[in-house]
Amino acid sequence: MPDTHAQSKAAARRQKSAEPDDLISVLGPDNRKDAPTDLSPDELTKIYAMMVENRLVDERMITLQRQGRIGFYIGSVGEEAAILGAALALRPQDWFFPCYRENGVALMRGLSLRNYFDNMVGNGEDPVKGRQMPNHIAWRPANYASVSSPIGTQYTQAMGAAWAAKLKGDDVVAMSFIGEGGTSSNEFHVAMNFAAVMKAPVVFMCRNNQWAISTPLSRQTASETFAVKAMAYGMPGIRVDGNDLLAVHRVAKEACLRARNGEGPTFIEAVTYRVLGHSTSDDPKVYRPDEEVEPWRKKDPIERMRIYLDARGLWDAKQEKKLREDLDVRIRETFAAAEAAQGPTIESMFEEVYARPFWNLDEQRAEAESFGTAPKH
Amino acid sequence: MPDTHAQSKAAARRQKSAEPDDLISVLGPDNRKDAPTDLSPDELTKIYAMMVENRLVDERMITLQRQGRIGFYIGSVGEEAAILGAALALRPQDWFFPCYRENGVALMRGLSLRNYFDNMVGNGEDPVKGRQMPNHIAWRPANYASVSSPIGTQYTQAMGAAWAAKLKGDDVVAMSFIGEGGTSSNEFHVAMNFAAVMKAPVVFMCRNNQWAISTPLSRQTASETFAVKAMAYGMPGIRVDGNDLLAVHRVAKEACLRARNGEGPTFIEAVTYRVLGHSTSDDPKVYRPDEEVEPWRKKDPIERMRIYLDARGLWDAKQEKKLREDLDVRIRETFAAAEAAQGPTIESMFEEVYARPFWNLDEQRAEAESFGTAPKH
Amino acid sequence: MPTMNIIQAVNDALRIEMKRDPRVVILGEDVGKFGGVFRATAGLFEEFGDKRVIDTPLAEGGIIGAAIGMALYGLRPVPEIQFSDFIFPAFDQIVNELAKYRYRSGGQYPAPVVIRTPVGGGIKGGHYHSQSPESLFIHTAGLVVVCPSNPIDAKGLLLSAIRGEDPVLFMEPKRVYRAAKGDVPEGDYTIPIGKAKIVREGDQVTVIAWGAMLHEAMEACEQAAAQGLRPELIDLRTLWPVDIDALVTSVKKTGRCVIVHEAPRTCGFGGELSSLIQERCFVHLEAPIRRVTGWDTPFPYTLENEYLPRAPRILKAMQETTAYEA
Amino acid sequence: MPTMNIIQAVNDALRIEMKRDPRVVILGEDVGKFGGVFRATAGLFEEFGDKRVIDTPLAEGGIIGAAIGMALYGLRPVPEIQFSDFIFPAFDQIVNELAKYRYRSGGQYPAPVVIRTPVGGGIKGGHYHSQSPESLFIHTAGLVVVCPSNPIDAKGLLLSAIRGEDPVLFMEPKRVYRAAKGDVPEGDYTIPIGKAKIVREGDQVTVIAWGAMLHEAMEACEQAAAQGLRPELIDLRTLWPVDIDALVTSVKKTGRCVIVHEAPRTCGFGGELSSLIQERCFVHLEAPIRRVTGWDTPFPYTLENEYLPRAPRILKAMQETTAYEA
Ligand SMILES: Cc1ncc(C[n+]2csc(CCOP(=O)(O)OP(=O)(O)O)c2C)c(N)n1
Ligand SMILES: Cc1ncc(C[n+]2csc(CCOP(=O)(O)OP(=O)(O)O)c2C)c(N)n1
Ligand SMILES: [Mg+2]
Ligand SMILES: [Mg+2]
Repeated sequence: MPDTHAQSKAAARRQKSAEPDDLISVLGPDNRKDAPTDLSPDELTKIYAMMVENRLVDERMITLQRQGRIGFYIGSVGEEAAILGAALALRPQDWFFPCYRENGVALMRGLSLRNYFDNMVGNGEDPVKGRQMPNHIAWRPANYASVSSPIGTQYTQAMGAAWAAKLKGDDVVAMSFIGEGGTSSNEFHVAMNFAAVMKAPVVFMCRNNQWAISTPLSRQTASETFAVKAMAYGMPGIRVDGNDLLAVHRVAKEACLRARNGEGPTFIEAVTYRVLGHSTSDDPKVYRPDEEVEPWRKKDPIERMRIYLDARGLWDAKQEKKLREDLDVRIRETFAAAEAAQGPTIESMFEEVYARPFWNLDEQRAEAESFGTAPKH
Repeated sequence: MPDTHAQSKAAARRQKSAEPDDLISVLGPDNRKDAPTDLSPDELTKIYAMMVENRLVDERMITLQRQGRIGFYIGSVGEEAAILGAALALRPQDWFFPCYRENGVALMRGLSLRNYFDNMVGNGEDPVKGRQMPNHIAWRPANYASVSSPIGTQYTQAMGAAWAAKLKGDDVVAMSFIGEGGTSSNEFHVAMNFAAVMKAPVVFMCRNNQWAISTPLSRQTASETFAVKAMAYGMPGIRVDGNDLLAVHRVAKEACLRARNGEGPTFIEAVTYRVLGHSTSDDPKVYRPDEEVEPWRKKDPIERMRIYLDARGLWDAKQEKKLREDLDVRIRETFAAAEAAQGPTIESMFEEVYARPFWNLDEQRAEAESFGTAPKH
Repeated sequence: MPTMNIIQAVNDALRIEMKRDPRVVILGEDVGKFGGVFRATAGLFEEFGDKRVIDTPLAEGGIIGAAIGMALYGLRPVPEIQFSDFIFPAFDQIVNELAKYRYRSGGQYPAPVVIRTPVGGGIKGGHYHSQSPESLFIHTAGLVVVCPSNPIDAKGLLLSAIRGEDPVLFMEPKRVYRAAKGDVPEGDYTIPIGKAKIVREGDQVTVIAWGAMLHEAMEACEQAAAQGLRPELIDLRTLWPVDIDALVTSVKKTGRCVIVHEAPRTCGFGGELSSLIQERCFVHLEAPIRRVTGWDTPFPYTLENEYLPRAPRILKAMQETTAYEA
Repeated sequence: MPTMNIIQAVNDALRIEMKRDPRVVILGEDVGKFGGVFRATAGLFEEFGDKRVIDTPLAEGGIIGAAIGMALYGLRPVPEIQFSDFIFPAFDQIVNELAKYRYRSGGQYPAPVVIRTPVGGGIKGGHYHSQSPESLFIHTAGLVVVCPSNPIDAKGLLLSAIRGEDPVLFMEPKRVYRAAKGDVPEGDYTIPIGKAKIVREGDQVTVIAWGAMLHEAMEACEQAAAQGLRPELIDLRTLWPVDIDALVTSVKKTGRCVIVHEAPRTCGFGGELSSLIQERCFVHLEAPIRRVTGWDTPFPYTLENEYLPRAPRILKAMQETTAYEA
């Protein structure tokens, strides 16, 4: 009793199914100067500078963590193109639901470096008031949602926000990030499925950096790619060279357009690599050979952009030097100021649990204040 | 920077990808007598009788529920081929993790009708001791796991049991059932994914009966079929006519063989239809037109098997009459006996929470016993 | 004033608020055309359309995760979880996300989501259609937990909840969904979150209950009164923030206290209430505070009436507590 | 006897039991080659191979759901949840499935799964690497909950847990993972589930604690003793079933009690302990039972030392409790 309706639909799907497994590249292996892009020279140098800023901030924070001046750091070294290239496709009114490596997007969307560092030290001027670990920021003026550690929850919330925008008739897209490890989570599944059923205007980005702490991607899925997972949800799945900013930007922009046109969600696997440890708490030497890392250092996304910009005559060694020097100074000075700021008050610990503290919190605040600040252990 | 390895794999996948969307049928629309099967005439009449028993039990229980003699019932009317045809592929050592419509499998694997009815009335002889609702049975002698209401949990547990069998080197397969609504659950995703990564010998059956209470399948997925979801996990996905016992049996048997050959899990979508309400608590008239149901009544899986057996000369009207009469008597008499049995003791309420009751349960049992049996409200 | 049961009162509150506030949306399994398995959303789909009364795929984590995103964006989602027994696939989104969103974002992102869900036993539902998980949510800083016992409170509290700024778990006592009737004021009114109600005044023993068990406690109080006892019965209505003043005032007056709930005793809300009262009324207590609760077992099917803290058990605890002499 | 910290003791127990019982398998995120993010399973992958020490995909529900299936089949799975803050995606499998499996199957299917997970704050982990969720699991009938404070108990209790017939939540106090050292007996020994330990004898006030807070309580007791107080300090070790006899005996002797835990106060285990003791020791109580706990807020980052119930707070509560006169 063949169901011919489903079969013809299926045939149509199979014709399209070239998509999920192709690796889309724009810069190509040689970072050729004629790589097509609709980014203007000005936009190109700006996003390049943003990538460099992101990298220098990461490097500095890792050093400071080693010195015990911040408690923890998780960065995006080597994944800047996958992150910033995608977010570059967003407009101010769009929403961004980060995983924990996308702090560069907050900076790109207007969070001040000072506030970013306030979060690193957890002082009283931290936008999240010293309540969360470093890298767990929220920044409402940029529709940058709150970072939380539990893997994948942001995907589902992004779907909800996008769906809300659609229900309200707003021209707004939501974008969210997840790691390839996160595709194994509950949240990945329900977010993708709801979004597809509801045709929510959301762009689901997946940084396939090939490792989830010590777990290789072969322990996350038996499918050949992550992009193919989109087919389970009846959603386009795209696989892109995640170290190629132009390619990531292109596919993200196309996905945003689909979302805005009422065509619903897109899933994008950006193939990249986590060249450092998972975070400052991790030592990757224990579980992966250095030889695996080496080739990826050569594919550094910043280096690839620099070669491209250089070839196009948009960037030179002098600009590079100045950019790095300026950033270095700015990062050092700004961090020093953040470090010098006062910590959060004990009172602040009891605020915003609810809109107004309940009686138990009032009682407890009084008790806590009577002990003052605790000696550090 | 195309990843040629992934691409060639992908090409191979696409060649195979005819599979998930084809609707496999054996009996065909005319239930032709030359439909191929490796079931012997004896096996065929036995499984047919089992289907009829399942149907008559369901019908009787629904009547008894209306009379207030049992508290609740959820049956499998119209889905008997999808359920029994698949379970027929199992051997005694294999494990079965039911959803809540597969009670026929417990009967087929040796649960006595009496014990089944003990569970319906929740008496003291109920294998689950009156602790769970009707249709929520467990039957260890047949490796029939415990039915629980939360959707999908059985899939993950089936994966775990199958994986355990593999780790121990046992020649054992686990089979589990889920509804098409259940494919939206967390559990579906993690079960499918773990099973594929670990190559667990498990057969994942999905009864696509097109409704989840009042929710149509279009609200569960935007994919064209459920079978296609297997691709997300790198697992074979099969779509079969769920009202065709021979077809369901064939694909389930093939899946069992794959599992036993170390080839890992298979996902099978059995396309069928829920011709009645969700359960005795439901009234489908509120949300679906009767016209949708009518055509499916004509595809009744029992009727189709009867026509086939008849055509092959394996069954006739006399046998049919006798089977139904015998069953009717057996069902009535057995139920009467179950109904007459004593209820569970108050003491039994406190047992088996742990291997041995803790002090709090001993105290509470004494207190509960001091009040005796409560008047019914 | 029309006579309504709790389902009708909930339905009425939802309709009023959806008319008043275009940001309110309902989402959940079978809440649309079907109007919910208990019919609490009946008619709303027809009235407000499929953009505001939305059937979702079968995934509670998706329902709550989506509701969080909607609330961040500025809507007022009122998701329904079909039975509270099925809330656990959404537990992470509720406990780690929803409850902490305002706090963890430094106050930038409130997440006012009101989760409606039927709770409790007594309908022959067995393990998975009978649980009372309140204490898990009361333990979670950031959540408000409400459980009305009658239609008047149900309507007024639900309107307060949806208009509030905090996430709320709104527990509906399904055993008395239809049985608890009352004359419900028409139109708009609210009942404040955080205020208990003295249902019966007395001075010999304070009885604390809520939801379906309020009715068992009421029955026990009537029987006790017939025997000459003078119990004071408090309906908590809001479980968290609990109306601590009402409790302390009453127990200081009576010196004795019996707490009733359906959930298993150990680490149930009764333990918290008992401790709060003991800490504040120590010198006034003339007898140990007693808890009359569900037993520490999974919720059973056949013996549910032996499991639930029905009137005879409450009455006996009241008698023993009032008779207690140190 | 070798000196070990808690991580080493846990590792030792796992190795001993894996050698003794081929049914024991370990599964979780990063437990294999890496040996776990806290290195508790270090070396086991090398020793027992990838069929018994298994890295899983990133899904806690899958880890626990698989472990249940394995246990039903006859294995003895010891899954690790990387941080207890991440246990909630598995909450449904733990609370609705694992805890109820024996009961709901009429005793046919025990499910002896031992879930190991680091708990508690004090390591600068913020909301999501610091929580103490014990009361949620103690409330769930069917689970055993254990939390050792030192390596000797950790090893002996873990061996008991894995050999037992019940599902166990084995909480490891990560703040003292390395700091709590002791001379751990070599080879096989067990410490019984359900038995508390009197860490310090006294007759003026009973102090109850466990896990990392036992060490704060110990410090407070030493300071109190220096001031001439005679506290009795009890390390619960097993949270459920709690050693009720030990508690009642002690409080009947001292007449006063201070309970310490990290989790938020409201509906924390302290409330249950306070109620249990009050119910049983009413006439012996000379002062209100006090709770010194984490505040009713999400766990904060910068101010974690102000959040945790450190020694000064415990000391003050002891002083006030002993000084109390009705
Ligand atoms: C629910 C949950 N489980 C476990 C963790 C611990 N954890 C933090 S990051 C991580 C690996 C994530 O890998 P992936 O998703 O690939 O992201 P990546 O770090 O590579 O960017 C794990 C297991 C967590 N944060 N949340
Ligand atoms: C986690 C969970 N959520 C909700 C429910 C309530 N519920 C019971 S059956 C059902 C529909 C299931 O539909 P489907 O999976 O298609 O199975 P079918 O009943 O059609 O066989 C729902 C929503 C449940 N049992 N478990
Ligand atoms: Mg990764
Ligand atoms: Mg269905």
